Amino acid sequence: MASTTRVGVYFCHAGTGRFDGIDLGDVAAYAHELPTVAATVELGVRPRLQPDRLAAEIRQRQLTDIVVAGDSPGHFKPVFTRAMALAGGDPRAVRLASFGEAGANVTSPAAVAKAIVACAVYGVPLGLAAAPVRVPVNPATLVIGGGVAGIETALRIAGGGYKVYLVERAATIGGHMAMFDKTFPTLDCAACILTPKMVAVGQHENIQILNCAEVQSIQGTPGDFRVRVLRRARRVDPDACTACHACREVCPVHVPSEFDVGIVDRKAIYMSFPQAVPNAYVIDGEHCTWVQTEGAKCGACAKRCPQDAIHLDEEPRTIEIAVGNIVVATGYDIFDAHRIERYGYGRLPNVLTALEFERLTNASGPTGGKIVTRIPRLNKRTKQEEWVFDAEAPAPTSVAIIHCVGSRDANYNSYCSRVCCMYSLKFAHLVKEKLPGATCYQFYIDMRAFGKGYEEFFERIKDEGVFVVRGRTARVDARDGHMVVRGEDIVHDRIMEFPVDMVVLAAALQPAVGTPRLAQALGVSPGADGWFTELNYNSDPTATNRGGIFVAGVCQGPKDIPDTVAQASAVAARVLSSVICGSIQISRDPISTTAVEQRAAAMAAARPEA
Amino acid sequence: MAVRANPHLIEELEKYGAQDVVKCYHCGNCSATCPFSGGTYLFPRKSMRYLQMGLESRLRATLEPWLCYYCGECSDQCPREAEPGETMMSMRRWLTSRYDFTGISALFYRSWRAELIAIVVVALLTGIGLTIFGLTYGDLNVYDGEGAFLPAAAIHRFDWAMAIVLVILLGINCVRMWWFTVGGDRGVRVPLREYLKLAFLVPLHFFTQKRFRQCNEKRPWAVHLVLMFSYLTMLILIMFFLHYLQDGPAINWVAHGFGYAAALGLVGTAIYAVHGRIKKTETHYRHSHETDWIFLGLLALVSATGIIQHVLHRTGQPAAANVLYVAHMMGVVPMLVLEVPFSKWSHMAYRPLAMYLSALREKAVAVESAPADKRAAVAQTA
Amino acid sequence: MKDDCRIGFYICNCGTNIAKVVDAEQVCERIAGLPGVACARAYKYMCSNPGQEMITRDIRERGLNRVVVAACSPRMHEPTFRKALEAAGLNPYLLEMANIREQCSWVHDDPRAATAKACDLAHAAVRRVRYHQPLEKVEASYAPATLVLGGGIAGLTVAVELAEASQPVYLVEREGKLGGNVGRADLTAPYLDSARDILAEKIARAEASPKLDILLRSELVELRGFVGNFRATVRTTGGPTRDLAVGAVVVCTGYQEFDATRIERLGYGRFPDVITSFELERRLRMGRLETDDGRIPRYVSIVHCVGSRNPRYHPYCSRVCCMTALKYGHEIKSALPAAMVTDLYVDMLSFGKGGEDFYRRTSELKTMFLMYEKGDPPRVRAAEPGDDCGLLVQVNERLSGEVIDVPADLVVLMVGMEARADGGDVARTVGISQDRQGWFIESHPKLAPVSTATEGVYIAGCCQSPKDIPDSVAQARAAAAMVLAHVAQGKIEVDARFAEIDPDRCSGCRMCNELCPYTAITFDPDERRSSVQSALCKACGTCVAACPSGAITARHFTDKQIFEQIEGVLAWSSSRSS
Amino acid sequence: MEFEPIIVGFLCNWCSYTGADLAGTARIKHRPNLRTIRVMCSGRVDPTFVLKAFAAGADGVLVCGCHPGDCHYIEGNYKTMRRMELLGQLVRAYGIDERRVRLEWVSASEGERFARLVDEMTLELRQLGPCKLRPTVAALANDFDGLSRAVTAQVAASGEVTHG
Repeated sequence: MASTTRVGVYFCHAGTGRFDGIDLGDVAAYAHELPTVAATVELGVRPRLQPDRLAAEIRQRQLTDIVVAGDSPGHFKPVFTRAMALAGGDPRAVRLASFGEAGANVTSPAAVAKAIVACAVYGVPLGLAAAPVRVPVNPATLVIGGGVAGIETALRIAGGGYKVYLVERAATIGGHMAMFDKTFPTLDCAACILTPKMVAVGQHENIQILNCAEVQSIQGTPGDFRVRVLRRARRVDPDACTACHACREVCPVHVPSEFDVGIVDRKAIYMSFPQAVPNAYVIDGEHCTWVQTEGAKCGACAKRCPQDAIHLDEEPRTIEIAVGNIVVATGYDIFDAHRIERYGYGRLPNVLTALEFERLTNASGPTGGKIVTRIPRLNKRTKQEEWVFDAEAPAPTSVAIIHCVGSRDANYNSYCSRVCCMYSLKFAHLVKEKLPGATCYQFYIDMRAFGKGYEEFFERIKDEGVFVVRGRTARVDARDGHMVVRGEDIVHDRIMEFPVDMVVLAAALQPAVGTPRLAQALGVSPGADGWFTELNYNSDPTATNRGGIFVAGVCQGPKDIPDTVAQASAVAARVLSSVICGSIQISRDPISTTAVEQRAAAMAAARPEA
Repeated sequence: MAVRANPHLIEELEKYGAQDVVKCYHCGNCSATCPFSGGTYLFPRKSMRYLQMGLESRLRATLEPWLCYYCGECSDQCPREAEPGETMMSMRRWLTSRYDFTGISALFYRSWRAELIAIVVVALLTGIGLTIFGLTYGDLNVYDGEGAFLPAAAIHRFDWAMAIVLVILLGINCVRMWWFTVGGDRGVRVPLREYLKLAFLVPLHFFTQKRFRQCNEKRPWAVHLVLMFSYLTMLILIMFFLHYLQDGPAINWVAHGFGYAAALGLVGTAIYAVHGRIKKTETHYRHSHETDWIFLGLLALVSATGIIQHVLHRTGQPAAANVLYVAHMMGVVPMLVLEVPFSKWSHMAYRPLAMYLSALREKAVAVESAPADKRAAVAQTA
Repeated sequence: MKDDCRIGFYICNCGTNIAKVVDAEQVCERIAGLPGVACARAYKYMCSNPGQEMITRDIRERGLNRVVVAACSPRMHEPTFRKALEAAGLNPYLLEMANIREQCSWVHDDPRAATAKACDLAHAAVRRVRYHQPLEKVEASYAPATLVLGGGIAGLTVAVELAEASQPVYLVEREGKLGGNVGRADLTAPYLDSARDILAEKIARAEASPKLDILLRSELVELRGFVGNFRATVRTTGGPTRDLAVGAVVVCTGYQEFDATRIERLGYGRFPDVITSFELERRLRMGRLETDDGRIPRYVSIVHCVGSRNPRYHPYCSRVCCMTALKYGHEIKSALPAAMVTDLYVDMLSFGKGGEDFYRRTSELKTMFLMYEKGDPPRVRAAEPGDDCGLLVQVNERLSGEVIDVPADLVVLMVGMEARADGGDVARTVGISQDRQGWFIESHPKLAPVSTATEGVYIAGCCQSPKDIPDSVAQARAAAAMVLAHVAQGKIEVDARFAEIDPDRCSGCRMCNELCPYTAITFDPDERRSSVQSALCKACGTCVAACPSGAITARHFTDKQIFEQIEGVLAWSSSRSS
Repeated sequence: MEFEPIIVGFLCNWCSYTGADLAGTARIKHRPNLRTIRVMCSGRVDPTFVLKAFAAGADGVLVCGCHPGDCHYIEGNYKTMRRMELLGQLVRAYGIDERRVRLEWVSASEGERFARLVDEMTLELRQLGPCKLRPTVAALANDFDGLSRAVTAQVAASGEVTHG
């Protein structure tokens, strides 16, 4: 019965720093005016609370309900629950008012905080009281990023019969997954999973691929966005190009291939990989002689092209597209392993990052999938000695794989990159499979084999004779012509120091370089680690606090391919749901505290008494 | 038989400065980074493990903390900011308190107030005692020679008396240290021959600190060496040649030369350390226990008063020089009586002793256990 | 033999997956010599864009009218290559695949034998494809309603998602209330949000939605029909049995907890103060975090991987227990500030977003983390008199190499997830398979993580494998996306493979009528002939094999096709052929 | 050189073929003697297929379906089971050792079991040696209708009718 309800509102911060801007005194004063609130107490940051003392207070103030408010108030819920039980009250009458509930970055945090507190006081979920507004939606969707997440989302939405624009920075879609050789734990080839999907995207009548493109600005409101997309000059008409490779042969400029993470060269006119979608060449303007000399020199490719597909003078242009929903699937970049000097990356030629190893072991990679060490060779063009991969070079007799390079490390990225353990195990398997005589060591901290079939895969790798060492490698040194890896083998209580021919660094995943700029353009800020912040970790892991903008895949936080695919499809569900209904739910921000409060009060009154 | 874990030990060690050890998730990076870690002695991680688990008996028997010189590399690289270097430092403090049979050390480390009060009390007693002594047997206006307020010979005798007490206290603690780490361990049996054969290690490490130099970071070793040699020089001068410094008017330039150099070294290193600790310039200066400040404070006080009284004496102001002399002694005595056996300075005995004991232990382990012993194995996988 | 066949043969290297064991060039050569083969080629990745284009170009330029692709399992890429044929204007059913990866190169080491086998399989495919006929897919309507099995977080999410997209949903829950296992938890890791709030909102939205029909205490007893046109029979305890027309079924039946009594040394069931995580959750929710005899515990031990990552029980990781255990670390410290928490783990799997940070903060609460070896769980025994605790947990601690006793007043067992005991019934009813551990099998973990072997039946949440709330929610939405994409189209193309009865040959014996499990065959008493209703037929071919008159043909699995295939596999290798 | 028998396998699409694929994804090595033919359900396996295989030169025939009770088509495999009993008599009538025909249940998760099965059967057939056929049967190899008639006649003669 409402008349006897006496709610105590306790404010306490867990000290995550996310809501420091909110004036708790103001929110407390507001809460105090709510009819059922009997007391408001400000406890500050990370208070040490004693259940018996709180119980005494609850008894003294005759509180029937408690609301714990703040950032992550759940940290204090158990103590209040216990205090409530000790005071003889109903322990279920302890409710949380978490300021993070409406998303991390709202325009009026104080108003939202008040609304959240009001809802908790009435015991009504914010999501119901702050009934979202629905506005008409443009059925077209923009997907930013053409990796596996973007591809999956685009295919699902397009499969429902709706238009999708797929913006990709590179000349081809495919993202990182296209670089991989095999995928854990089934070891089926990445290309076999991805390339058909890429083909499907390329052929789908509802999907328009905008490659070599970047989102510049976004205007409008959810359901009716106007997006300006910069299309960089591709200089090769993808519709005319037949990928006959004639241009490549005449191009004189050598550039380290991004797709092969720099371990081999490509030309200035190139195709990242033979299965690229669109299956056409592209000119790298930054290295093309013709472009750099403004037409004074070279131009050999254009003369050579039998299809007249090459237009060296193509200019970048900006196009504007109108969409109702935007899906961000920008993925990740690899941690720069140079930053950890003691692992010798960049200094020791046979220290590779995971992505480099991935290309090395890839059947379509520079050595045709043979795992070999880098050997010095005289570059005839530059007359300098370079370390190169050559299919005929000696294979490594021992390989060390170092986990958590740049992950789980306060000095670099404190988060776990989630996929490294498994891909490292996969590497070990590939080493054992291709070089049965080679020794392979894994240096790990915690083996995170959590998915379906992963733990079984781990067991299998151990059975294959891979040495799994619990302990992080401290350093890789060059000594007498080979590399020495030093680390503690904790379980066997010893310092391991042994020579290896190859070191693979399981480098962390980091937000893609353009993330902050894109986030600003979208009006959604990334979280502390740089990943996009989801609206609600549990119940809305793909929405952002701005309606109509969704996140899918690794750009929200590291995840493996199955999780990425699931999340990407999940986003498609949200988009499809809105376009099928013809209207989109827009965010609760900015929020009207009074309206929310009134609705919550009405809902509480209408609720049958338990 | 299983060992009992004690979840409360970590709280105890927190008072000694090990606040961050809880964060350690045992990646082993610190142990692999440390050039001293290997073979029988794996640290800091393993010591941190014992600490986290509260295995007090194991921890008391470890020598590892003394093998660490706190170059700070492990702390710099620690992915969890668990400060392994500082944890080792805290463990040295805790071990010092365990070795000390009087319990004074534990009191000091756990309560800086207690230490400060003790220092003030000792200082006051010294001050009052010396003043009474001086006024009774000499003249405030006379610094040296006949009727001196504090004659060198008397101070000399006082110093020696103090030294004997100190050596006894420290000696007992050292024996306890031996018992905890080697003597009382039934798993370790060291033949007497080895005790004698390796005895040279104590003076060797005491004077050269050659292990310290093996740290990747050389500067702390250099600073420490300067401080130690200055201190030793000063100690030798005071214990054996006090009259050369104090008596005038003739100046013995050899003694004075050493004295000035030592004073310069003490003042210089004290300033360096104070500056470092305030600005947190180096990893091992990032965390300062209260006892570190007390130690530095005393060092600065003693150096300053010592220098000033000497200047006053040489510039012909005996009364002022005598007053400063008393003040100087009020610093020196607590420093020697309290700091050396019970606090930070005791490490000058424990550390070389630890080198000696660790060598003994290693020998014993190598002799007794067959190659099967995993502790001894340094993996050399070809 | 058909003489007008122009067959294109393509063999995929699959990177090195196939080519490292099977000599693709040799296969190419031998197949090229077969009658009717117009071209034979090998390529690195047939399924990629250039590979598919190779096929379409050859069809157009060389006038191919049959295609054989020797590559991976047809279960993987048959649809891909069929699309390629369609793109070139060829009927997609004029394709045949030879599975030389999963069933050849991946399972054989000897290149000679594997190549011989690949040749045989390819030969068989070539022989078979000659008798392929162009078939047309049948278009069927797609019922907008969806049946969701299970009212846990995954099921609720699917249901609410679909209902809010204005599609009718039947949410079938076995229990008397919604919420499932999440409803048994108090807070969620790592942000310590209220699980109750998450559910309350979803349930309120579900109850408020006019499109959503919640059927509590109900079970699916039968599912007939096919994608877009299922008939589901749902029985409600104490209520009516309903027959529902649904287009899709989403299975979200979740998991059950591991029975901790199975691991004897943990003492569950023997010591009242050894409790499971769900029991702790209940005590936390009720504010009664006490030992069995009402004392306030001074020491709490949390044991991870109970029943998980243990070859004797379940080999897999239950994925959520580590984070939940860390959450308990926080909760116990909050409710009992003086208690000391010990956390006995194998590997700390705090891998999700915010997970690592949560782990660090839990260790800052002075939780003592102890690592034990997989498969060597700690042993719980009563404390000795005079101890300040009720129990002692003996653990072989790996990070120190010591065997230690940990004092405990309360031992919390992080019981793992296991497939529900009644999962087999559900699987049979809806026609999906289970893996060895009983989890439902998805079509492909990366290509189609929520689809199953039965078109129109999807799986989401923990019934597929253990997962946490965000991952369950994402998967649930992914399943909703699959449904919505079909609903938006309003129709579905049904496989052209079904049985046909030649009325001239049918003797009217009615033997097939009884055999058909889908009652797709009806008998016309006037004509005295049977006929197949193609939409209901699922092409099992049982009737074909049984028809004494040989009047029934299985489209795409005709006798002739299979006979050719049999001859093909044996033509080169049999002991009598050479 | 040792005799290498050739086995023709009829695998149902939903369980056994998937199980065989699983053996592949899990890289469970087994002998390369099996030649797989995919059918939608083991119930589709007509006795004539088996006979045809022997006539065309197979040394053994392996029919795999879902475990009883797990059939994708509800009860197709029960029908196969009954039919295979009959088939046993049939092959005997043609002078073929019954051990050359096997009906086994392999579920989608039993890659391991599938691989073991192939190995077992290969070893057994090695011991049995090459399959020798009576000339009349061998003559049927290329005569589909004749084969069909022969089987039907044999079935009728055995007095057993495939009731569902």
